[in-house]
Amino acid sequence: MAIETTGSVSGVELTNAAPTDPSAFLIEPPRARTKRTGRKSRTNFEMLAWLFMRLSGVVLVFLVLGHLIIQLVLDGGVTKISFAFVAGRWASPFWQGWDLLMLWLAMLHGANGMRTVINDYAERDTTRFWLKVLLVTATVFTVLLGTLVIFTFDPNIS
Amino acid sequence: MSTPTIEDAPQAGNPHSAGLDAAESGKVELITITVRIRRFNPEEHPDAVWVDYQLTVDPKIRVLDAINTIKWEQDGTLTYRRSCAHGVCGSDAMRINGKNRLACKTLIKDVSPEKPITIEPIKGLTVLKDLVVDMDPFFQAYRDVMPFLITTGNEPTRERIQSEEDVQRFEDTTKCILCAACTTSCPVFWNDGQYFGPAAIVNAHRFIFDSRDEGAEQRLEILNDRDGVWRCRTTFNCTDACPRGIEVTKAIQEVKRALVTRRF
Amino acid sequence: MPAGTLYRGREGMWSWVAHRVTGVLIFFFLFAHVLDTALVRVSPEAYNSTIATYKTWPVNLMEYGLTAAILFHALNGLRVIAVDFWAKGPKYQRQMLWTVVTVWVVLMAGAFYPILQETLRNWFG
Amino acid sequence: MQVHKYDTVIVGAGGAGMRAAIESTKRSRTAVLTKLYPTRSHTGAAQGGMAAALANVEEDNWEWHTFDTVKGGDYLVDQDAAEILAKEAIDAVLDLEKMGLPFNRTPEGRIDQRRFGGHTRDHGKAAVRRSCYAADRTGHMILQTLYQNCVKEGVEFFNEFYVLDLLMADVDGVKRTAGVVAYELATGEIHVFQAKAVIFASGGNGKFFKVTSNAHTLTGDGQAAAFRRGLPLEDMEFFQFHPTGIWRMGILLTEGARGEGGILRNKDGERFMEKYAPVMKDLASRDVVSRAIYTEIREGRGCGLDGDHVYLDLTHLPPEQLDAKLPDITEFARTYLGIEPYTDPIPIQPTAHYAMGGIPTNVQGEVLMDNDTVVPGLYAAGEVACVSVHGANRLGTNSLLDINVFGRRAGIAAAEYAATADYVELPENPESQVVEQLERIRNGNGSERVSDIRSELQQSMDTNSMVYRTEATLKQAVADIAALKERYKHISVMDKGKRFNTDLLEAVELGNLLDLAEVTAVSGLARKESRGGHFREDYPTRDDVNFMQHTMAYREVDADGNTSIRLDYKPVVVTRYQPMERKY
Ligand SMILES: Cc1cc2nc3c(=O)[nH]c(=O)nc-3n(C[C@H](O)[C@H](O)[C@H](O)COP(=O)(O)OP(=O)(O)OC[C@H]3O[C@@H](n4cnc5c(N)ncnc54)[C@H](O)[C@@H]3O)c2cc1C
Ligand code: HEM
Ligand code: SF4
Ligand code: F3S
Ligand code: FES
Repeated sequence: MAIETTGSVSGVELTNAAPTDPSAFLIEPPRARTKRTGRKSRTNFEMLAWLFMRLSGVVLVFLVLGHLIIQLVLDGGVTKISFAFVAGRWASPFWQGWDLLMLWLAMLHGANGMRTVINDYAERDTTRFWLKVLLVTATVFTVLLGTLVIFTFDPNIS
Repeated sequence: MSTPTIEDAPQAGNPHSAGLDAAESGKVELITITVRIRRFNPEEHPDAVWVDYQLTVDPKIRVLDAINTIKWEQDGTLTYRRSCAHGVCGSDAMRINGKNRLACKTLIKDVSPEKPITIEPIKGLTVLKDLVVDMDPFFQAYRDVMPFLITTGNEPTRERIQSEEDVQRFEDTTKCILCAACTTSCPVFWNDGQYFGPAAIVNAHRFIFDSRDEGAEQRLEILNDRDGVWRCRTTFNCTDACPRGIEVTKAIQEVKRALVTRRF
Repeated sequence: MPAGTLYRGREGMWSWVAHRVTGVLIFFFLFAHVLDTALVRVSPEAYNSTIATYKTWPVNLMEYGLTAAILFHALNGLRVIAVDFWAKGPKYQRQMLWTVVTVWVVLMAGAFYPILQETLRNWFG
Repeated sequence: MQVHKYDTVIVGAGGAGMRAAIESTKRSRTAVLTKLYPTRSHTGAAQGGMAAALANVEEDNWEWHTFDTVKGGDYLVDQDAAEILAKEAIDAVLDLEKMGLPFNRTPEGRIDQRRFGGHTRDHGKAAVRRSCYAADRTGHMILQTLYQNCVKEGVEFFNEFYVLDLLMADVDGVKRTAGVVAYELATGEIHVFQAKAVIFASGGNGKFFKVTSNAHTLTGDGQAAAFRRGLPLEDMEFFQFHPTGIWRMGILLTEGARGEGGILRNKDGERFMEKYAPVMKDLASRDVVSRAIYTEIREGRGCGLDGDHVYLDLTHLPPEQLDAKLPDITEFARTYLGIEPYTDPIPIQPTAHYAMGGIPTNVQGEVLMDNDTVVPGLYAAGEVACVSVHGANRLGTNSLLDINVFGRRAGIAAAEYAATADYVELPENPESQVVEQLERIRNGNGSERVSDIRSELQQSMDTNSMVYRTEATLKQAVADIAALKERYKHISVMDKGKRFNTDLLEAVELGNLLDLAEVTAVSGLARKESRGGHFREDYPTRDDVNFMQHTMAYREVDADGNTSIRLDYKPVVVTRYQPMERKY
């Protein structure tokens, strides 16, 4: 159990008696950390993701808080929001750009955050995998849909 | 630093502070405490159970002393690890009143003895019996970061020269006693034991920032892994738990920044 | 089997729990929000009628909650970034958290009327 | 039962064991068996430093160091060994530095050195800075550094394996080493390790005292195993009492505290060491200081309500210096006494600290079965061994040195021996003695409790075999131990299981402590003189005519199976320094 071997165990005459303890009766953590020789990712994906969370976070502070102030606080709060209000805003490329950037950053930031959460809590590899498939699908769908809406918005639709 | 020579006149009757008087009075007001221990012995029962022990003790003793008293006088089957009894060997990390601590560095009076004192094994490692957990995954993560000095070229005949400032750069993380209090306080580690954990990172830090070492690049690469430093969510549980007062989170952040600056 | 006790983490742990919960919450909201906004491509009526439900008091209250979540997440996110990039960040993380909480409380108090004015007017005239 | 086969087996993963392992792993297939995870060995508790005449901060040389070691040991030191110790000290420190040990540095970036008790320039002229240190956690750094290098070298560890027996076999009339028997704590399984060479590095046995700086686990298992197999134990009556243990707890406050300028004071605030050691004062050797403290206490100048301790005063030192050089011990004072060493003196009393005696070896680390015959294949190093470089009293910082110098030597010697030697056939049922011992304890249903016997043993040793001893107290100790040994036959343990049965192991360890305490008391009773750590009030002077020799204690078993201790003596190796009166 507590034998620390680094090389291969070339133990001679290991008369391995049957283990004396019912190992089924251990209180085990979800997944024990195993010997991880030679598993190196050699990519910077995790680091870039980490950096992205921080960079996007900083930008989002302005975008999201600005958005909230405009939508919920300034002249009349939610009450003012209507098709016409949206139409008015998206007439300007500035607001189009704002919302587009916000959409992309927030979705990517949120999706990456959700990825972390899934990695943390999903216990089995298959569960992880399917949850991530779901996450990616939902994210791609939302981002594309949102982008489409912003660009193809037609104030004269009826 | 030079050692001042002191030939000062004897200070007749040192001024005594209240703290010293209290420490010296030797006056012992015994109190009765309840120690509630999460026991688990798979040879007898597949489930863990909470067991209460009552004992009368001097509140200034260590929690470890209380546990020893239980083992020696009430229940010899109680199992835990201990050795040095003064916080330098790292054997007796356990969860006392919900927090990771060393039982030998925690005094009864400091863990609200008026209520039952709960004691559980540290979290996230396989519990083998009572407070004894399987330390192998913990040491495996430690070994994985190459915790030894890596140098190239010929060894000097005398010592390597290193300034005191360069020593100070990593001094904090050399204090680690591998007690696992930090790693097993980390919420990320509890989720799945795959995260390297703060202790391994602390020990990597100890070498990455040692001016004599030339293996920083390799160690950083290892910690750049999916289960490396990037999993840390800065929850500071490790820093709060470290009995050696190591600024664990700070060390982790320094490793993260070293990884970032290395690339850009 | 009697469970172990809850780990008694301190500010750092609880702020992280809150950050995670708010993050997930916002993500799901954002998802819904993009969908409802997409209704502008369907017709003004469809959009306006959905938005109308936003103006009812339960949704209005949720909106306030959502703002609280976003605001906490944003402020604490800045704290996390400071911990990451400012050498003294880890040392002052606790003070920064209390600052975050204070600013958050102040801002949420400030946003109380503007966001909930509709509901408040309906209720109290 | 499992059988393993290794060239070299090392028992113990403290400083000595791991230093040996680093050498022997490079040269032979080595297994290290340790009852604790390596980094939990008590070497990690050492604080003050490691001596070496590096002369980094002031003039110094190994010859002075040799002299100090001999004088510190009250001339009971084998001088050839002391010379090796002092000479190889320099490389031992440099090797550790090269392995990565973060020593404190001088402004030039060299290894810094500080003063320590008994270390002098030019044969006692003044205190010299000889101790290389890393704050007040030198032992911790040594232990960590050695473990790190074991990881690097790929040393095979068997953690939480208790070695309980030494296997020897007669080959053509010569007793040779066959291996060891170990008990795996996790499973309760017995493992037999067949080995060509075995190195004992299992540390000290201070746990038979109550007030001690030693860990719960320092129970002398190695000494006891060798002793039971008929090997002698040398100089066991010499036990060092460190002057500054935390009052009543025994937790050590390093001598480095006095090296940094700390002062011992009695209840009148008087710096009493000036009376006892006019030159070295607080930095006289440990036996001298410990006796001085007890003299103060006995003469009514002790502090506190019971007048049973004195003060270690650090209050005049700048807080920055305390933080930089003595962070851990000041923290101990805060944690365990609740006092602030910046402003308050620390209550201290002498604490049982170090066994000068142990398994006799020569300078290669080879174990001796009598005054000069080597046991082929058996080695010992560290506190378990007696080379003897410490004689009657060890100088501070010489033990960390000892474990490195002689750990290395033993590692090399054992591996080289293993390279040429053959395995010795294991005896029939090699595990029988251990199995029988364990079963007896496990199945015992007597009414005696291990902890009661242990605490009575500790109490008796503290009362009768401490700093001051007399015929009467030692006789009392012998009698107490005999009675306790009788009671030990009727113990029972509560835990009958296999997995992590520490209850059982504590009982085994108590058996070892009883045996070793007996040897200590019996050896002390016979030594009718005062020398170093052994002070007899009834014979207060050193007697070089009769006792300038090492005690060798053997276990004798008569036809009826009764055991007794036979004492023999071995001459001291004297090369350069003739015994002189010892003054500090
Ligand atoms: C508090 C303190 C402070 C000290 N400070 C200093 C100092 O400043 N300078 C100095 O020079 N010296 C100092 N010393 C002395 C010195 O530290 C020790 O003598 C030395 O470290 C002993 O090392 P070791 O390797 O022989 O034994 P240890 O480090 O005690 O190691 C013993 C090893 O043996 C193993 N073991 C024991 N029994 C068994 C068994 N039955 N089966 C398997 N394995 C077993 C243990 O697991 C452990 O790994 C100090 C000692 C103490 C107690
Ligand atoms: C408003 C400005 C925002 C800032 C400053 C910000 C900042 C951060 C930061 C720094 C992290 C990383 C935390 C860590 O690594 O421990 C993070 C995580 C996260 N964020 Fe944001 N964020 C913002 C907005 C958002 C939005 C709009 C969403 C949702 C779409 C979101 C969802 C998440 C999620 C799900 C996580 C992962 C939480 C975790 O792993 O514990 N964030 N945020
Ligand atoms: S960093 Fe602190 S808590 Fe973690 S293992 Fe080291 S000493 Fe223990
Ligand atoms: S507890 Fe864990 S999340 Fe990071 S700050 Fe410490 S490693
Ligand atoms: S027993 Fe050594 S750290 Fe607590």
